[in-house]
Amino acid sequence: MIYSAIVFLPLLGALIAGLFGRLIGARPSEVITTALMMVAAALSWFVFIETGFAHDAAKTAVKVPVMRWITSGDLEAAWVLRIDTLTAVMLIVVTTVSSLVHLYSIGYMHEDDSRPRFFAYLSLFTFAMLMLVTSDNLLQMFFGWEGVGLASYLLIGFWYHKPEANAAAIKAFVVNRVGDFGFALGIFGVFFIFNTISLDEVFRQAPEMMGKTMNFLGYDVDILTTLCLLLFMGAMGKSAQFLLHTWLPDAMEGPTPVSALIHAATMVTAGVFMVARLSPLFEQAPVALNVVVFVGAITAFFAATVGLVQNDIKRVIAYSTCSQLGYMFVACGVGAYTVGIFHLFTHAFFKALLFLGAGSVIHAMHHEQDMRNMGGLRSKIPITWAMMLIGTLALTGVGIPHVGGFAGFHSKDAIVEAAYAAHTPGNYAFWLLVIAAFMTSFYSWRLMFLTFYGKTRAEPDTYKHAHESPPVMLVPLFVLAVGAILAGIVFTKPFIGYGLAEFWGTSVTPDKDIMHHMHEVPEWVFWSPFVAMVLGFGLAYLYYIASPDLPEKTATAFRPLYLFFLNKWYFDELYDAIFVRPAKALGRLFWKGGDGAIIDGTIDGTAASVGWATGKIIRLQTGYVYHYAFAMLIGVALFVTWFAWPTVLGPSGLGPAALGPAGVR
Amino acid sequence: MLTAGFFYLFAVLAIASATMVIVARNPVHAVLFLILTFFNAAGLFILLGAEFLAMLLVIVYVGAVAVLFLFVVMMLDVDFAELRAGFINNAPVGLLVAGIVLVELIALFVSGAAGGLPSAIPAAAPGTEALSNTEQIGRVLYTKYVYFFQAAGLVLLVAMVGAIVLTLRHREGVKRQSIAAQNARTPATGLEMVKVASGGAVVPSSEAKR
Amino acid sequence: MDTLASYAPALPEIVLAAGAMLLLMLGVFREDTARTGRSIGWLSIGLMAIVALLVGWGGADRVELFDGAYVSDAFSRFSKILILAAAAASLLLSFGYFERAKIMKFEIPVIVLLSTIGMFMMVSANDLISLYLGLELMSLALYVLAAVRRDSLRSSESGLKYFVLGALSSGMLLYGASLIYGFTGTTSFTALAAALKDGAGAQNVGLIVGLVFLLVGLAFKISAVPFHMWTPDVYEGAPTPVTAFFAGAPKVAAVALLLRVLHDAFPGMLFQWQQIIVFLSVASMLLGSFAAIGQTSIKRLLAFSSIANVGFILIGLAAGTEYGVSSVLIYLAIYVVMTLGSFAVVLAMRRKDEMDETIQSLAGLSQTNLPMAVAFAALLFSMAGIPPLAGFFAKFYVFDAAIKAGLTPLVVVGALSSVVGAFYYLRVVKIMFFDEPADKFSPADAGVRWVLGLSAALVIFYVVYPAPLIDAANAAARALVP
Amino acid sequence: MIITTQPILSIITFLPLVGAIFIATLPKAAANNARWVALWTTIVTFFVSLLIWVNFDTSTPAFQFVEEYAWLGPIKYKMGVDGISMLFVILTTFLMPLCVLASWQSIEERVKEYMIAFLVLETLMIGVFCALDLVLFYLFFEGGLIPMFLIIGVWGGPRRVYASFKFFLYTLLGSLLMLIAILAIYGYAGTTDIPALLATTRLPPDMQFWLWLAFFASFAVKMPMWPVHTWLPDAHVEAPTAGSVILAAILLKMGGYGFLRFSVPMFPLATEQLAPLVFVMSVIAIIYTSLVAFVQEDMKKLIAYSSVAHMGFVTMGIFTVTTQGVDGAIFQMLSHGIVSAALFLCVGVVYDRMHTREIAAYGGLADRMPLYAACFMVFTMANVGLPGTSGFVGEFLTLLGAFKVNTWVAFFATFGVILSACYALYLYRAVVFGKLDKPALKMLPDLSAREIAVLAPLVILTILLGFYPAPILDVTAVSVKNLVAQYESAIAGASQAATLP
Amino acid sequence: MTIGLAHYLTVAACLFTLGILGIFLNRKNVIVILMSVELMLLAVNINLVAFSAYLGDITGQIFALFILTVAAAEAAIGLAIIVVYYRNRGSIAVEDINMMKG
Repeated sequence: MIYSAIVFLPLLGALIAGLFGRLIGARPSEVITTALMMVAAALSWFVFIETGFAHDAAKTAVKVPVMRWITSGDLEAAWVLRIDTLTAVMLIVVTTVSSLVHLYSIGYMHEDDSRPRFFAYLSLFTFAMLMLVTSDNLLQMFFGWEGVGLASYLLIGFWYHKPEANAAAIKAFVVNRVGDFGFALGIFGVFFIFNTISLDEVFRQAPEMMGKTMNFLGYDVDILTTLCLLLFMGAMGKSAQFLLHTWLPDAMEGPTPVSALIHAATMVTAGVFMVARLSPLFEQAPVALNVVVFVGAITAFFAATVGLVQNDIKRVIAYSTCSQLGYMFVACGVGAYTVGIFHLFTHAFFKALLFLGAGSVIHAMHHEQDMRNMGGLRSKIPITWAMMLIGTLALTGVGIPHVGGFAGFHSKDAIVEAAYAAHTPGNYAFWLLVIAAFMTSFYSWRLMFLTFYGKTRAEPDTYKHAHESPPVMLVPLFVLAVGAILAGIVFTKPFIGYGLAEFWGTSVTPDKDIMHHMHEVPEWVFWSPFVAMVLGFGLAYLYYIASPDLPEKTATAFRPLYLFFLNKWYFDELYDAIFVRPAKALGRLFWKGGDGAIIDGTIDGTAASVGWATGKIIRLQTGYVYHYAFAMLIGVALFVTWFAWPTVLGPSGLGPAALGPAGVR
Repeated sequence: MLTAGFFYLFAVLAIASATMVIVARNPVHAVLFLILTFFNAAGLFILLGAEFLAMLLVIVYVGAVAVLFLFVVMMLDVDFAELRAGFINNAPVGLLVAGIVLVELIALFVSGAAGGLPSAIPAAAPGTEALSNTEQIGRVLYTKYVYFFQAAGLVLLVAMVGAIVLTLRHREGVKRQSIAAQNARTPATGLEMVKVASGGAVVPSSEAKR
Repeated sequence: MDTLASYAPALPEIVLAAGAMLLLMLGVFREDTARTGRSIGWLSIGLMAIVALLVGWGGADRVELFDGAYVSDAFSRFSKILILAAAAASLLLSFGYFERAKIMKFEIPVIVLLSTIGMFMMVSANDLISLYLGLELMSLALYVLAAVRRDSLRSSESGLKYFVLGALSSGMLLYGASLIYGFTGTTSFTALAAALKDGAGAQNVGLIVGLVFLLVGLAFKISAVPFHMWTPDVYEGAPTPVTAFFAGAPKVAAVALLLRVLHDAFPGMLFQWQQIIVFLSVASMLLGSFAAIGQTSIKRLLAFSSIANVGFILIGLAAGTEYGVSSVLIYLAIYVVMTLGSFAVVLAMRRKDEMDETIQSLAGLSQTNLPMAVAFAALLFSMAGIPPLAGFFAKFYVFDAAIKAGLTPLVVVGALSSVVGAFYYLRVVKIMFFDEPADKFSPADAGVRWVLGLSAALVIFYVVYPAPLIDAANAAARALVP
Repeated sequence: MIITTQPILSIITFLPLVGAIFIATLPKAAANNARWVALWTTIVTFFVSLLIWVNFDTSTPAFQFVEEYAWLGPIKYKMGVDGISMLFVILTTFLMPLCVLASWQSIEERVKEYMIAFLVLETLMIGVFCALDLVLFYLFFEGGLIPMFLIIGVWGGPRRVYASFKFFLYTLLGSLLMLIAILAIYGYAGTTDIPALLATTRLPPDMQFWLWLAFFASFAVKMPMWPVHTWLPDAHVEAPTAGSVILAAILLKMGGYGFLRFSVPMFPLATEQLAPLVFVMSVIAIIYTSLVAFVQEDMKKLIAYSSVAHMGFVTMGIFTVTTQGVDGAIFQMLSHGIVSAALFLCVGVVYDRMHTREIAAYGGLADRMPLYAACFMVFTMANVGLPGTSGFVGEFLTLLGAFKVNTWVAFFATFGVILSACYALYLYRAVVFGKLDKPALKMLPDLSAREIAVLAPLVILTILLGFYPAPILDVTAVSVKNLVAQYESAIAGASQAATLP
Repeated sequence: MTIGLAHYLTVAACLFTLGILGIFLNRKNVIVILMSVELMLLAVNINLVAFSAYLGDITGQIFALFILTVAAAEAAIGLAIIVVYYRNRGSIAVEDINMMKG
């Protein structure tokens, strides 16, 4: 009942706000949805504690059947809520951040006309996300997967007047679909191999399939590797990993609370959740795991490089998110799923905090997002500044090794350690992550400095009117700040520490060795992210406080590199050139050429030739009796010849030799 | 041998005059050649022992049909100068096709590929050999073949009615004799008493009204 | 000795002939006015009705009369009823037209009656001579009818063309008959069938050539390609009611005669004549369908359509089976209904006293005269063979018969040409329904309306109760093919 | 089950015809009466048809509600439904009232004739799905051409003549080949009784091959499959809204139904042999037409092309002959029946207001027409195949089935999932989103009550079936299982026979 | 040298072919066409009589008899039509008979 309530209360809210929003007005819609979300959040915390900290030896997942869904032959996909620790963690992340974002939005969106719609979308998203994390089979997960995609699409395009928003929404949906393409194929494959898509059953059979091969696209491939890679493709799309990341920065066209909820805290982490959820499967597919590490590390590095030079305050955070997701995947890829989830958990708090803070800044600046037009805002919006500072500290992982620190410190450093412990070739994962940590620190502080410090570069008028946000927006910030500060300290032990086995139960299957080894890495490894963080901070200070003309000089000195980063490694241009444009050209070709010229051309040509033949035949009908008589004669001659030919020519046989059974010789 | 001689005479003449029928420029000549053809065909019939048909051909065809042709040719008063019998450009093609058919037919008959069937039953064989050809025909025409005879009558009826329907014209302004009207004449209708005014002309009242 | 009663099976012909002559006399002694013409016309229709009753009355068995020259059986009765219906309907269509054309002569119904006798002789023929005489009796009357509008150049031209080519064709038919007679020694169908059974004639090329010529003569009458060339011109030139008559009754008679000859006299040469029929069929379907597309005159369109229809009829004939015969008869019956209905439409295409026979004059008919448009559309779709209209069943049966006889390629050609055919029927529907309306037609005559309404109803509702026609056709076919 | 003794299927089939005849007797001016009569006829028909759903026995693959009367000698008038066909009947009767409503105001000329044409069409469509005799089936199948031809031609757009002719002749050509095949079956088996043919007749392999092709010619055109699909966009663009709805929702399904009813069970060996051909054509259809849809400038054309793509999933699913594939194909057809109908209705809504279907003429409708935007969004998402809409279930199941049979096919077909998002969202964005800056659009009213009445049931069904497809899948389950089992045993039997000396 | 059936058939075939040729080679005068038809019928009659003689069967001659009758009727109708045509057109040239075509 509680479980159902958690999942369906948001849906209820969405329906109320969506269907009757215009009827009951904006404020009631806001209140209802937010209240329902908060109830769900409270229940989630209750469930979390009950599930995660229950002293139950078996600790199997609780399943709540809801309804039948698709039944076809052996395929049984039902709506079932599956509650275990992993789910519970996700529940609290989702509901907490969501309810805070709801609350925050009441303030942030107060000028908008379509608030009921907005809150309906938010609640709808939450519902879909909850369905995703509570799924008991791959299909329900896919439902949630696409459902959050829909909500994301709707929310990015919420301001549908803006062409950029529309474009970004479609981009988000389509790129996610590309990922889902793999996910779907993965599901087909799973059903093909296991004849079921129920998670438990798949996990049970997975070990039997290890090392076996199947035919896929004409190749004999390792079953589990293939399946995991296909499924991981979905995760890449949803979590904006390298190659499929392009939608995430654009998604910032949506309202900022959306960015906080969907594109930082929850939806984008679905990929990580999926890999963790399917850990029993991935554990049997080491090759696939290596790919996960590789992709994660590349993403962490790549997104950080781009983040270095962005000017839009939200885009910086977006790339940061992208980068942090890479961290999580590295953790999962090396087998430290719980570490990945832990980072997901902490990241949700501080990233949401950063986004909401950024939102507060934007709100204060009357929807100005370019950091080049900010600066010196610390005095204007001190609370926001403080919150952002906490977020930055958490993100950059400020803390003292072996002692403790902000949330990010506990989770991110653990990932770096795990990456080292995994001993990837040349320790590339480790090094990339450390470099990324350095860059993270740099761009985070760059953001802080550009926004809050120095002399303002804003329009004087805007600057003058910049004001602190109302309490309804600040309260969520406080709550999140608490999370950003404390989440690490409080939850390290159960999540990744010695209490992990008891805490997680059977919900994830971490690689035992890696959890062990990551605590036994050399001491310098423990310190490396700390050093990177400090260096990043120092460099940022140098560039943006000490000598503000350095960035310009550096950019000029390394212009190609700068442009390369600024243009996000030219991915959008690249995709436009190799996918979008050819697709349109091909479409046009098929339309005008294929359908128009060839197919219809053939048809019209046939019709025309019929007309031509008709003309010829009509011309035969000259009206002259002698022609008619001649035609008859030809007919007669034809028939007579047909039958008499063999006789006339004799047995020499020039004619039709045999006319039939009793034919004319 | 004599038969053969007459056969060839009749045959050659028939074919030659038939050819003239279709190539003659003057339709009157054509009709005359047609008559000649019929005569020769009648000769062939006699050679075959079908004297009744031979006579019939001469009487019906030469006497009636051919003369009818001649009559129409004359009646239509066609300007013969215009009627140059022109063969057409693609006549060779026509001749070729017709020639092929002819060659095939002749080859067929001559080669014997077209043999009679042994099972053929001369069902209508005349009763006795002694009967003359005409008598043979006379015996069956109104008995066995009465159906055909009646049908032929209907055909002629159709021809008659048809010809009348098509060509009979009641021209306005042409006086024609009406026996019934003549017989029905009475003094009352035939005579008109006219009072002649003194000094006036004698004009019938019917005309005076004009 | 034959008793008079033994001639009872021939009573329909006798009554028809006597009646025709009676009416002729009646006409001659009455004043030569349109009224006389009309009353003779009605009397002719009445006579046909009586004859139809007599035909229907006849026993079920096969009876031969006049030394086997005449045969009356279920097949001939089926065909005769059909002929009578077609002829009577054409007469019904003709009154208004002829009156307006001022040629409402009493001879016309009489000539129709006489030609009907000819058709009766054809379908009852059991001898080459009765075949020929019946054919000529019919044809001569038709030549006259074609030219009957004698002040019209078109009418007389069509009569002339029909006559010249008809004479040529009967010459060929006769040549074939003479060869057949010569190589078998008999003209009786019964004797021919006996002589030729078991493929005895297959070796005799002379006989085959004779058969070819005979078939050519008959192919002309049913206007099968390449002996069809007269059809469009004659259809166009002849007065429309006459054309309606041409398209109906004589075609039935000629097809029935063809069936009779091939199945009664030449069952043993199936293999030979099948080749000819298949060729004729293919050529007719294709040429008819293609040529019809380019027409602007509705009458010419219907002429080519009838050529194409003959092609389809020949599919059933080519099957050479009992089923094939029955399919042909069904086709014929439905075809007659469709054709008469279509010509009723043509006769209704009149503005003031001006006939307008261009297809374009039908433009927007659905908006000026919906019932007529719907009726004609039903007929057109039916001719295109679209179910559930009767025309579909016509095609269905001939196709089925041919497939059962192993002639699938022929059926494929048939299917393709019916697509082409559908195109020109659709074009007419398009003009009636999609185009902007032209001027209204003058109100049609009662006779025209009745024929059109009845034929449309038959075409539409045939699907509901098809059994009577099927049963009758099956019985007729059984009589023909033992 | 008292209902089974009555000729319920005939009643459903011919009820609309009765309504049509009634309308025909109305006086000429009674346009409004004609509308009401048509509406009530279709509604009554729908409710009567619900009886068969209620009384349907889902536990047997046999035909139910069977009626049989003498008709054409050995060819009987035989009607009946099984799990495969029953739902199509319901779909038809369900959509018809909506079509009548959708035409309420958009058709102003010759209303009487229009309604008659629609009701006749309904009779013929229901007949197709109920007929249990090949000839009867053909009768209904082909008869639908006439009213549809008139609907497109009389009430259609500027190029209606071209479109209607193309539609008619294309379809006719295909179905005539099928007719020949039907005759061949009749000749071989001596019966045209479908249940008897399904149960007993085993056609020789080479004959199956040709018959399969002939049937395929007809159904592929009707579906339509690439490359014989080009009549569809033209027909859709020119047809009036309700015409498009019927065309997309029902007429196209006849092709798929035909495959299921005839091609697969009657010619299993040929099906196995030629399935790769279908797969190739389906995959091409999915990708090719999706790309084409992407660059369309006319709303209806875009949706028409997307229909072709969606039908590609159907053909692919059917010819996998797996439970999931076939289930999915049926579901996809029904869902597409609802969704494409709804999309065309959505186009109709704005067309009625603006009289243009050019995508570029719109933009920013969400401002003026939020309700419309919401409905359109639901259908767009269903078109995209979003889980939770009816569009997903079918697509997913067909792909699942395809993966079992051929991974290449599944791989390429899955691209359709990406592409459908592209064109559908492009359309939605161009029409509904964006700035409302075109002056003509500024005064547009939102959905009227009538339009809501039309769209609401479709919205509800789209979502309901997305979350709870069981009502449909349960009905089809046994029949599909039976179909697949029979097919597999036929294939096994043939391969066994081949291995025997 | 005996004269056999084949001889007569050959003559008839020649006449028949000439008849056909006359119909479609003649361009100027319709009456000649009628005459050509008569030639064809004559050929048929020769055939029939010859067969009749060789088969010893009178039927052929009866057939020929009826053909003669019908031919006469045919000629009458034909000439009547020609007359009618001439009245309308003022010409009987075959080339002029082409009002209707296509």
